[in-house]
Amino acid sequence: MSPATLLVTALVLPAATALLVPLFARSPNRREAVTLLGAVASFAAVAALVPPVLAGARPAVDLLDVLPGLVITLALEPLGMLFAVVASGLWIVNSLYSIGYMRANDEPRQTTFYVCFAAAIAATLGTAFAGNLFTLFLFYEALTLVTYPLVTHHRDEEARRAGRLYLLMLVGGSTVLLLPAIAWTGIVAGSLGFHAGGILAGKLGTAALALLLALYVFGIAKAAVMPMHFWLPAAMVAPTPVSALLHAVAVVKAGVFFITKVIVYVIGVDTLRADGAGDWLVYVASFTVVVASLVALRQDHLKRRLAYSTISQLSYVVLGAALFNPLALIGAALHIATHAVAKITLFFAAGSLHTAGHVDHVSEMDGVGRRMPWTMASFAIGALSMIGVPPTAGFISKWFILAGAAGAGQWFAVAVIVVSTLLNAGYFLPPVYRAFARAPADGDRGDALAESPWPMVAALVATAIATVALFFFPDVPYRLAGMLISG
Amino acid sequence: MSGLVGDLVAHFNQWITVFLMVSGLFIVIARGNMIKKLVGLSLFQTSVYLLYIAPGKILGGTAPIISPRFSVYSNPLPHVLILTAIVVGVATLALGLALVVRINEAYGTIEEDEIFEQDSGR
Amino acid sequence: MRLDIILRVTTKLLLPLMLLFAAYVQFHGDFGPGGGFQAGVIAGATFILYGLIYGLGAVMRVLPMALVETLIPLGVLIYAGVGVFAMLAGGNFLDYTRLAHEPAHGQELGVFLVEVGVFVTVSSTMLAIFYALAGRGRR
Amino acid sequence: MLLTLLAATTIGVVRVRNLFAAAVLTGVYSFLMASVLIVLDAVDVAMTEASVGAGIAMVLMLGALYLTKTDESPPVHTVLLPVFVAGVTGVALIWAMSALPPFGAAATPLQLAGPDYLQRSLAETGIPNVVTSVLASYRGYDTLGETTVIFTAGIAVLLLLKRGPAREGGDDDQQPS
Amino acid sequence: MQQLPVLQVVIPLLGALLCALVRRPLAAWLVATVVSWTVPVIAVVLLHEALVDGVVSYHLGGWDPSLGIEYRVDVVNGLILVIVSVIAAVIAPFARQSVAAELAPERVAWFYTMYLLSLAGMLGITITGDAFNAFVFLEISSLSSYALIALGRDRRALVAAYQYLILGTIGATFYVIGVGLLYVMTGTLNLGLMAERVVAVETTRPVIAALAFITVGISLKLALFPLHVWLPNAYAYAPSTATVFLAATSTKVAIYLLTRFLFFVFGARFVFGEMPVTPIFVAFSIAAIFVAATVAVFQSDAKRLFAYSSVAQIGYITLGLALATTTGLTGGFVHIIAHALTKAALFMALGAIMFRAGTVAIDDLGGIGRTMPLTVAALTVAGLSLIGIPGTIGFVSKWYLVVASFEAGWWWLAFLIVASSLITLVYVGRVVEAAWFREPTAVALAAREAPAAMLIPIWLLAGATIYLGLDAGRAAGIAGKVAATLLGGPQ
Repeated sequence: MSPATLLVTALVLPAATALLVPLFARSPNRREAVTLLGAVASFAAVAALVPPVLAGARPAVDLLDVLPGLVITLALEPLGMLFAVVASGLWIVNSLYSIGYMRANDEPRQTTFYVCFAAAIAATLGTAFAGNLFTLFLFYEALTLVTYPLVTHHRDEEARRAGRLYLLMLVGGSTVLLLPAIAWTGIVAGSLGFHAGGILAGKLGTAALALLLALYVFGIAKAAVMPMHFWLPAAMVAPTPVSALLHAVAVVKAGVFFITKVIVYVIGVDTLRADGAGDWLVYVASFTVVVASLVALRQDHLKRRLAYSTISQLSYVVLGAALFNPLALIGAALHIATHAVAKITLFFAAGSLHTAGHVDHVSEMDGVGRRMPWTMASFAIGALSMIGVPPTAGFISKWFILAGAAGAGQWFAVAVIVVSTLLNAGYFLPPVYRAFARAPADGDRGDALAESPWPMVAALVATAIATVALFFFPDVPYRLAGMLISG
Repeated sequence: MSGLVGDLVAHFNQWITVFLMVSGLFIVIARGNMIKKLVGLSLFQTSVYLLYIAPGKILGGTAPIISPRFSVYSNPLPHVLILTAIVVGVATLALGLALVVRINEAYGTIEEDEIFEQDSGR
Repeated sequence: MRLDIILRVTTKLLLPLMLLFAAYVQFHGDFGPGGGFQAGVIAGATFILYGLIYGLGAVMRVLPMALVETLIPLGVLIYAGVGVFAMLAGGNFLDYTRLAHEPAHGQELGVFLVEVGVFVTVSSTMLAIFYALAGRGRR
Repeated sequence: MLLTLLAATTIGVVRVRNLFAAAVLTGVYSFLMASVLIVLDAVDVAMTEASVGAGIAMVLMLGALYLTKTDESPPVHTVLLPVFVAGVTGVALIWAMSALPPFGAAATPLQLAGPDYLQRSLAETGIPNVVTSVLASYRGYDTLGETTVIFTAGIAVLLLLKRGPAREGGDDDQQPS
Repeated sequence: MQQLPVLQVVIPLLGALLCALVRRPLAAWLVATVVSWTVPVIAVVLLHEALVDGVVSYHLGGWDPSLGIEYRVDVVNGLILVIVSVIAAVIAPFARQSVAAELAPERVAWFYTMYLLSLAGMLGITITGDAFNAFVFLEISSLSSYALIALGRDRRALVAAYQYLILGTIGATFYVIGVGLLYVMTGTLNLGLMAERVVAVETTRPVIAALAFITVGISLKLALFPLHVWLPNAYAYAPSTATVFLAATSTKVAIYLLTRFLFFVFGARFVFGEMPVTPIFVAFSIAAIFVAATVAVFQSDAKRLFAYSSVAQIGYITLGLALATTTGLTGGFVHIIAHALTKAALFMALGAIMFRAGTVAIDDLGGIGRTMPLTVAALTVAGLSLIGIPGTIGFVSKWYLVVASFEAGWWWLAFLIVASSLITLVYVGRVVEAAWFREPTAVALAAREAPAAMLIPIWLLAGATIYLGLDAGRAAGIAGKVAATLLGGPQ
């Protein structure tokens, strides 16, 4: 198959899965088999695209002209490739995990869950493959809408409230800030396409450029740059696989991916470096990094703690992009991948704790490591990667960002990274320590505790291994990220 | 009629026309009684007739029925338009009254505020 | 209605005259003031008067509700029919010149026919509304 | 002067509380209007206005009043808005109409640019009453529409007032909810 | 073939007469269906002819326009004709069961009479080239709509119809006054001739007053905020079929008439160049968009909620007109299409729910997505289009409006437009969330999926909102031509 056809196939497969799943609503086994099959197939299609892209191919397809100037186009470039690989790859493990989790907690409306999940992946791949701002916006919105039912999965008042906040902040941001930004870009640049070096060079004054960048950064609420982050912790009410989807696989990554695309391909790194219209972004990102970590320190509820850690980690990507420096940019791109695998491991672990014995709070984790060795070992690996300790993936991306900051002479950024690393250690080591060092909480609940169903364990161990593997074999993502700056 | 009187008439009938329209409109908006509103409405519509007919008049002219005895006639077109307008007016009135009758049966009153009370009361 | 002999007699005398007047207004519309609408009103009023004096039942025997309900659309149908006929005759809608060999005659014919249509609809509508109101009255 | 009487009647209509009186006054109003129209050479219109205003409208009103109630309760809400709206409308009209061509003049756009029905009517339609010819032929389509309006109103009134055979004396299917 | 313009109006008229003559529910419905499926064909042909050779003119009674009445189809009213008649065609199959369920049998035939009359009236207003003829057909459509509304089950329908009658008549009378002034100044009623002659006298007081009276009068009919007070109750309490038809078409026709006068008769240069029309309209449109939408959020009855939403949506259209630029007008007319399709789909879905569940109170609709998934899905799709989510036609019109405001240098307006879609999100969200994400109420559980005769039309419309949203070139193309025609002035 030609790369172009592969591109479309990779997009169609998850969508088709979403349509097929409801046909097997009656028998869960077939339903989940379909899901897994779809996941594997899509990953295969995406993976098959990697070699040509590395070889320099840039497949592109025009799907249809909505309006003169508004064309739905798919065009693959390194960053999108990286994102697509991560998303479709993690979909497999996530499906595996979901099967265990949804059954163990006998959740309702599982068919709806799998349908929306597949649809969400389709939308994510759409954002990854998007060939212009309009297409990107289209799939970005679609992603919001198909994940909304997942967030409100439990249908109770709390879930509905979270859902409303989710919709209002994401759609609100994208319509009120992002859409005008896109329209403005279109009018100024006369195009909505992506081009290496940006399409706005010398078209706008510093102030206007700063405003435009701000519209993008805050309009893309999925990136959860403070103060657009409130939806994220609220969305924690959803079942754990959904949280994993939101935090690791799809939603938030789509956000930072969007921002990076805008900085690299729309406004242009050089343009921004030249007139300091984007310097403020460093400080905003840094603020988010530090403050989110501080908040995370004080969360006892494990998933909430992870949520705030996500907010902080996302701003690493934004920070990396905002340094307008090649190394940092590579770091940002890599961090999308490394954070993904690590964070999904952590969520899987949290979910497994919940399934095993409703251990939802850090304070309840004393000694669980003895009873659930696999889970907690993986958790530890994930935590290390978050902190950025070798031999885990997190180290690499963080290192590049740090090096970039130093290279750009952004000592403030350097300081922020160092501080936040300490903070990360501050809120990720305690649970690990409690789990292994402390004596188990006496009482029936502690004794009842045992490992979760095998699909969950398998999934989380796999991601943990991936986290380590990425440290030793970062070659492919590195080369993709490298292409990002070489253009 | 002399030109002077003509001018007087001109402005006089304009003032009257406007007065009729305005008072009709006033009744419609100010009164709460549904039948009274309709009365006002038909006054309002009727007064418009003058606006059309008056300009069609030529001093010294006669009704636009061709006959060898006359040479100057008033313009027939406004008459036609107003004939239509009259019909439309009475048709509206009929429908309005029918509605009022039904409302009276459903609410036992034809005063707007009382009706709104009943509806908001639930 | 009380039996009021004078009233009844005068009405008896009046009714034909009114109908005659209606007919005059109808057909003289071309030459003097008047036409289908005015005639229709007069005719309608005549029957209403009859109904008021001799009671609803009396009129309804002469012109039952069902008939009136058919007459209302029928009048418009006559009017529109003339238009359609003109179209079939190769002219535009309501182009009366096509109705006869000689344009002016066609015009007169057309005008006459549509006035009839107007008459039918107007008179029957008035009567129908009267019936409806009166029927409403009988509680 | 007729117009003055018209105005007087109108004031009467505005003031009177008894609806019967109001209805009758509108009848008077129509007659006056009709005579004004005759003065203005609009004989057809006058005839129609008389038959409709003093005829149909009266019958309808009295019929309706017979079925409802005849006294209007004093208005409770403020008259500020109506006065304002009516006032603005009036001012606008005066402002506009005082700039219209003088009354009765022959040299107005209306008379000059207006179609020359008077010349052609007899030749083209053989109808001396130009009003009739314009009504039924030149603008016959308007009159078709007019007849349709009557038809519409007639059916509409029947829809509202005619009792269904099923629910003789019932409240039709309008239940107070 | 050249008789098509008049047939466009006469066929529904004859259909109405036929319905009144046969008096049998089923037969009447058949007549209505045949008529509603014929008119769109004619309309499409006319629009095509207008696109090809500019203007299609038809002389009624064979008289010259200066003497008689002219029918005149150009791209602008060609488009409106298509919209109105297509909506009518889609409603026809839906109507049978819905009407049968909501009306007493002996009224059904007359209901269709009224329905066809109001259809004929609207088509007549749209197609005519004569100011007074427009008034006559305006009254036909109005009187029949009053009757249609008054047939609602709830007694409040009567009051709603009465209020509509009063305000509608005032509006019509204002219109007549305006036309009268124009007639006195120009000596003609033909819109084309008026347009030519008004230029000479456009600065005179009667003409300016005429502009004011006509604008106010028609604004009453198109429910431009704050002249909208009649609309919410009228739509809320009318029978479902009537609501679908009126909500989708009547305001659009009024908007067309206003456009015809502002851009064609008076001329854009005079109206928007020398009169302060733009600021006034922008102000009222913005007020409509925000106030009405906010009121909609707090409605407890879904029909009423979407009725208020209509007032808000009309705001977008008038906004597009007020900008009086090619992009703005294109946006406005795309939104006319968008709103016609979307609202028809929404109210039809509500009609189907009314048919199955007997209520459209939001609290009763909790979880009805469980029992009527297809209907609620269509409702959701239409809702997305109402919000203006990309991929729906609602997005296309918003996009044009935003771009237009940027072009006009009014970035604040662009922000207001996009911000307003948040309020839309909130009220659409209320209904959708209730229907999908609440535990089913007793009513919801008792309901069944709507019959195919209703589902197919609903999905046709919902699908159209998506299709035209993705392949927006068509709609936008025609709307663009319309804009060009309007700004080109009388041709």
